[in-house]
Amino acid sequence: DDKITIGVSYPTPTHAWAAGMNWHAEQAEKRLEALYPDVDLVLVNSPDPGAQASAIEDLVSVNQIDALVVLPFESEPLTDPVLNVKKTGALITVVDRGLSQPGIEDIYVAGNNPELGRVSAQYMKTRLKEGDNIVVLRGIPTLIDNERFDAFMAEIEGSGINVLDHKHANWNRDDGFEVMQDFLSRFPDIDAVWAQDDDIAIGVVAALKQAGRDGDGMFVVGGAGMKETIKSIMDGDELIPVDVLYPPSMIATAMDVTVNAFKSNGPVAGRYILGATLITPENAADFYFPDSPF
Amino acid sequence: MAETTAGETKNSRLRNFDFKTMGPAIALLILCIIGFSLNSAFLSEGNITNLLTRSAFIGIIAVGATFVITAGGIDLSVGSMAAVIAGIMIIVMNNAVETLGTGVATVLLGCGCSVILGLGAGWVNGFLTTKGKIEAFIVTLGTMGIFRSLVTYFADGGTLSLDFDLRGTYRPVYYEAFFGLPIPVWVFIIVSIAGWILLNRTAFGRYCTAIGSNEAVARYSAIKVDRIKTWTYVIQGLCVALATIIYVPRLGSASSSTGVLWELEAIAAVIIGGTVLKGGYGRIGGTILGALILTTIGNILNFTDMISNYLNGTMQGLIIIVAVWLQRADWGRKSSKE
Amino acid sequence: MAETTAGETKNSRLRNFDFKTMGPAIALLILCIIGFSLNSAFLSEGNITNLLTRSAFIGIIAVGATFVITAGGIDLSVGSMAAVIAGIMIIVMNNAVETLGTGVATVLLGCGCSVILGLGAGWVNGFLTTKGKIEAFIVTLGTMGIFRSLVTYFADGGTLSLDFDLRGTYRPVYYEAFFGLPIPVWVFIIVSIAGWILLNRTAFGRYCTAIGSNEAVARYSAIKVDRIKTWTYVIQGLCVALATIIYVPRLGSASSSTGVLWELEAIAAVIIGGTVLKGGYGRIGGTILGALILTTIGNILNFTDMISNYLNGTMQGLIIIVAVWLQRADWGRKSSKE
Amino acid sequence: MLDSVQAETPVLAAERVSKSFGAIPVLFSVSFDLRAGEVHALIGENGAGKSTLMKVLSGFHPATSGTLRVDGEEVTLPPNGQAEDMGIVLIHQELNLAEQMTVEENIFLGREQSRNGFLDRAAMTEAVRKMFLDVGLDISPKARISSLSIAEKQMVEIVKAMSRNARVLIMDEPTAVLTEAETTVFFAQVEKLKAKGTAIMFVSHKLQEVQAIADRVTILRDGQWIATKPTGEFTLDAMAQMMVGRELSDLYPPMNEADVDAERVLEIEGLTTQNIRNVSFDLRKGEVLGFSGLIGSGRTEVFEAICGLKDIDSGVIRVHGEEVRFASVADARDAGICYLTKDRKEKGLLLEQEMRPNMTLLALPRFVKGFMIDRDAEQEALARGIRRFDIRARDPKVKAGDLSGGNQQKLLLAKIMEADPKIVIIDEPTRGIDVGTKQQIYHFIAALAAEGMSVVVISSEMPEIIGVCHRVFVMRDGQIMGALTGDAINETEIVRYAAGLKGEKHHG
Ligand SMILES: Nc1ncnc2c1ncn2[C@@H]1O[C@H](COP(=O)(O)OP(=O)(O)OP(=O)(O)O)[C@@H](O)[C@H]1O
Ligand SMILES: Nc1ncnc2c1ncn2[C@@H]1O[C@H](COP(=O)(O)OP(=O)(O)OP(=O)(O)O)[C@@H](O)[C@H]1O
Ligand SMILES: [Mg+2]
Ligand SMILES: [Mg+2]
Repeated sequence: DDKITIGVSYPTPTHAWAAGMNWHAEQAEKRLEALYPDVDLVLVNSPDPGAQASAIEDLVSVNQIDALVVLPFESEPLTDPVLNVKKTGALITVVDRGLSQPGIEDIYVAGNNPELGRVSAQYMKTRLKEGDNIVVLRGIPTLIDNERFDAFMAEIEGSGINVLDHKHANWNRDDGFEVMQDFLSRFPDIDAVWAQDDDIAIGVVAALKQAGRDGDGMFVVGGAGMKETIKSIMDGDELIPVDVLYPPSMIATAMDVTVNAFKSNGPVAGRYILGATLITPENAADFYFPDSPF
Repeated sequence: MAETTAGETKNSRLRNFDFKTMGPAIALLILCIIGFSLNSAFLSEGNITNLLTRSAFIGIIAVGATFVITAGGIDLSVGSMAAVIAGIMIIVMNNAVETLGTGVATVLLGCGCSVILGLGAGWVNGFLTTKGKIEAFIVTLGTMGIFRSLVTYFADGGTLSLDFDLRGTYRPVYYEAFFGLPIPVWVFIIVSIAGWILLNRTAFGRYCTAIGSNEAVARYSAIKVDRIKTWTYVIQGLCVALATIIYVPRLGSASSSTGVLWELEAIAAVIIGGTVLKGGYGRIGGTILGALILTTIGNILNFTDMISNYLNGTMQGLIIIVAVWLQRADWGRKSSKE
Repeated sequence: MAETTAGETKNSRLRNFDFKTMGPAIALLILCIIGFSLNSAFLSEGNITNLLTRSAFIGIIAVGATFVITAGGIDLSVGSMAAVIAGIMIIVMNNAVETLGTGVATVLLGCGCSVILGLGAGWVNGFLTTKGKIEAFIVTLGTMGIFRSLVTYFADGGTLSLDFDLRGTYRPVYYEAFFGLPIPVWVFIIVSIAGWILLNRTAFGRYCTAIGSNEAVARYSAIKVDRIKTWTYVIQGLCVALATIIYVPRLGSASSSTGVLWELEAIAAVIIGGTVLKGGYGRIGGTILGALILTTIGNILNFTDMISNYLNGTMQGLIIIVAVWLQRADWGRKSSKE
Repeated sequence: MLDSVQAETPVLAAERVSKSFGAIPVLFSVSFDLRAGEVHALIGENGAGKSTLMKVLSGFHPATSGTLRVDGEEVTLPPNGQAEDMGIVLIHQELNLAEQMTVEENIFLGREQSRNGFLDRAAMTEAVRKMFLDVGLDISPKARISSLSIAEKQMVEIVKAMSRNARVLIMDEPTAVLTEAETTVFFAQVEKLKAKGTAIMFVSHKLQEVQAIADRVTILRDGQWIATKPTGEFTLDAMAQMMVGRELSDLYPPMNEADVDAERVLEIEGLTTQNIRNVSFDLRKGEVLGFSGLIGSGRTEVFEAICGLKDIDSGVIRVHGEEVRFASVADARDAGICYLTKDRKEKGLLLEQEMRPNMTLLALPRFVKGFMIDRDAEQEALARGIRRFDIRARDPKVKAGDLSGGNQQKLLLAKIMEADPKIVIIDEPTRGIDVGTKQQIYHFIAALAAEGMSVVVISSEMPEIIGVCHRVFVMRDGQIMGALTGDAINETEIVRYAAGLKGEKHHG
């Protein structure tokens, strides 16, 4: 039959950002399937790289997809499975995390992880002076976390700002809370916190408030663009003055572009890199989507 | 897994026994000394309070797990159960805000809801294990998956957050202190005492031990084995519900990552405390120390940057093994022949 | 957890027994029918091949777990062990490329390295359990944390990837077929047969059963209990190594998320297959069916979008419970008294 | 023959062996020797140290002091049954089989026959089949141990030990759970081994057996060596007296006449379960009712069914005239009916627990004061039980599993009596009990009946049934074959019913 089947594969949402991504994917599926009756989008999510490889195999063997939109759990392990899909002649769109081998994907849509770290550090430098202390709460040990962290540290380097310590808080509120509690017990003088992620930031703020150390111009920088965070930036919160964008809607963008590749006449292949914009009270309104779960 | 208790002579058992009882306490003491020597802030009031409060979650759940394990069962679903209870509790409370307002009534409704869910979930585990005659491991592995995916479903993969105004009402349950101790610690203390009495001083506790030792003997001794076993899961569910009630006000949210691996932590606390995994011998006191040990390990690792972050798990694993080895090994006597 | 086998009369046990043996097969059959009715492509050659190949990892590991569990132990470290072995294997092979080139020699070196690591890791688990007299649950919970964090450390928090050229050499081990079956399936078949023979047709298998059944009896029969138990962990390690050897060419990389939860899957496969968690009764055939059942559940869920993705876990949990219940429940006779 | 044997050096000898468990001494400087081709019996009261001595002699326990000699040479025996390699085999008093494994697997455990590295299962199965044929045992080598009755398990143990071609065979109460018929078969095997020159050491509380089979007898009392003499130099009474250390009066109490008009406290009509068919009988107040029959005839199942331990297919149970169906042992207990299992290890006692929790487990609700267990009352109960049943534990905190076999049995009796039953069913009441205590137990049963309690005694020991019961039912193949009263209660009659030579389905 002449129906266009497009598989969309991404990790099972286990935190808010991914849930936002999932929400955007589902919205895009509904929108695109309504718009083009001959397009069928099949969304699958997987809890680990192996399962994602299996799911991609199943998309080929069962759904016989014409195109694959994939947000790889990790780059390396999924390179081969995606390459196999490529060999069936399907169009490949890769989202967010690049594959480890160039040239497999026809379309690439991504956020910018090093940029996120760099922008965060640049903001720190504008607010802090030499000799000020910050602590860093990192995500789950992964390439993404490394890219963000390394870029952040490179940017901070030489500014005279002390990074007292960095611990993994796994993009998780509970861990953010506990790690921050311990940082607070350990370091009497902290001027700012880079939490890297809005979920961690929520835990950090709770710990700060509990310890009563949320005054004195202390501030927290998260990341990703959670709607609650953006709202509080709009409201002029002192504790979380800014946020760095890492849009979960990138999957929808990728789906749009992929469908377009079948529907439009012009060439759509290429790379679409979304910026890591610094969200401040001035521009926050532009990034505020109250209906999204994230 | 209870190999150390088999085939030993009485004498060695008696001597071991004391060590077994003291073992977890000594391990905790050593940890505290290490923590203090790394950073004297370890023994600051604030840190001790944090430590105790954090232990409360795992500790309360582990008290329930002590009953299940003593009676020869196992419950892998507790972490997911906590997550789903927290999720439903938040949904219920958020919905009740319109009718009941943001006062204590809504919070009480949420707590009641949590207790009912805990009892119900525990009962389901118990029922499937006893009447369904399915291995506890399978039943609770299954419900673990079910609960976990339900909370993901309710939260749409993201996070369920408590109504902001309600959070103000509920917050003190986690953050306020009462006679110098945070409320979660009080709950932990009360649950521990109640658990200790129940296990060591009541017929129910005796029955749990008997069932874990030898189910046939228990049946021939007029013990309603299925009923008692079901009760252990119900108690476990209740403990999870209580832990959830003090967990929710902390950050006011629940997500699919809430309570991940709590089951392993709870079981580890129980076993570190000296309870025998195959059943028949349970120690609430040990369980509490086990929970404190586990929390302290995490706390200490946050207090030092000597160790690569990536190796936290290695340290944790090593410390757990060494802590248990310290209490299991035969000190001061030649090891019994294989 | 083995309550169904205790205290029954001879007659009912015999009847149950047949059902127990057939149970997993019937459960698998029902699953296949469901899969086929959802989508006829389920029984396509491609899908069947995918299914079998995927089952190979968990299946091979579960064969090892059958020995450990039959002898009354448990190994929670297998998933992390697979990750760390994969990681070290990749590092070794990448480094060997300079001297040995990207040919078969390097791959063989990697495989040899994997086997040695597997045997070594298994031996450590066994040694700590038997000579250290620490509960298997604690030992392997500890090594689970250690292995997991080591692979994170080696990968510096990211991913270790196999040299690209080497991947070409190694790739066929996963992707090529041999007499119509992919190589992983052949390995699975060979491991299964070897495991079956070892458990059912050698003295070693009997010793495992005897130790799991009653350690004192085994010891009194002059069986070297500690040595046999250690061997079960070593076998488990070897199985993990073999699974890793066929896993690495599939994804060509290892990271801290490799093999997460494989331990639970492997144990679940073993228990679904009819092996008793408390030891003393093991069935390799059942284990293999158990592994197939688990993989099929995941496969079927990828076949339909009737169910919200978030509820996959719910379906999985339900199916596991029902599959086991089908084989455990007493069909055609009144249940024996509690 | 005796003379020629005496000249040789003993195959196995203990010289001034002492053994303590921790601070608690159990054996005091005991000497013992065992010669090729003799049966040397060891007798003594429960807790005298017989099992302990046997374990020392076979390497399972190291002696605290003293020397062991094998063929005259001083040795230290290897632990954990490895002495088997030296030809010394022990049958433990407590059954020592892996329950989930098959008969064949158990018999060959630890010395499997292999061919090319693989088990030669056919050969082993065949060997087992042949051994069973020799001893006239009808068990499939493929049967699982858990499906066998206790007596069958014991026979498997015996066959297992015999199959090891031991030079020294040490048997701890092998006949305690056997019926006379099986004992006869067993003794025939012992004679064969003896003729082959095997040295056999053997414990029994059945003194007639000792007299029948043993060449020499050694008596232990309270861990002390009392005497070793050729069997011929003892009378039964002398043995009993030297064991117990006092004169023993009549073993059986005088039987007071049963009141035929007394109330029927228990009436069973047409009870049918998986293994029993249409069993009907009644029990009167103050009566001692015996249940006899061959092993596996279904006596146990009748009473397990009544007490809610087995499913009932059909039938009526009336207690004090009221129809009941107990869903659980607790219901039966609350109605005043208690069943004492014959399987003290698997169903009777928590071997890992101390005496106190074991003692009160069945009657625990009676020890609950308010919400908690009244530990003082428990302690009193323990003291009471120890006094009443003469439980001898040198250390009151000893685990039930470390009590001597006979004392475990007494603890079990005490446990049942704590529930204060109106109707008590005792399955094999004196299994493994010494003569002195046996006498006490028989008197105790008579006293219970005299007080108006009703007692059911299930026993494979014919003299016991004859000695204490007012009425006797004989079962065969799941059915009651006949009822005997008064003078009709004698061995010939019982055997004729039990063997199916007499009687048809008996109703009521
Ligand atoms: N492992 C042990 N630990 C402590 N005490 C023990 C142990 N084994 C035996 N005893 C004690 O040693 C004493 C002698 O026990 P033993 O089993 O030798 O008696 P026995 O003569 O075989 O009695 P029975 O006729 O009842 O079997 C008992 O008081 C018993 O409680
Ligand atoms: N024909 C049979 N088939 C299967 N199981 C049987 C059969 N007969 C008896 N059994 C089982 O074997 C066990 C022994 O039977 P039971 O205990 O009722 O006999 P008994 O007369 O008390 O013999 P024993 O002297 O062994 O105590 C019981 O659990 C019973 O259910
Ligand atoms: Mg669709
Ligand atoms: Mg004895």
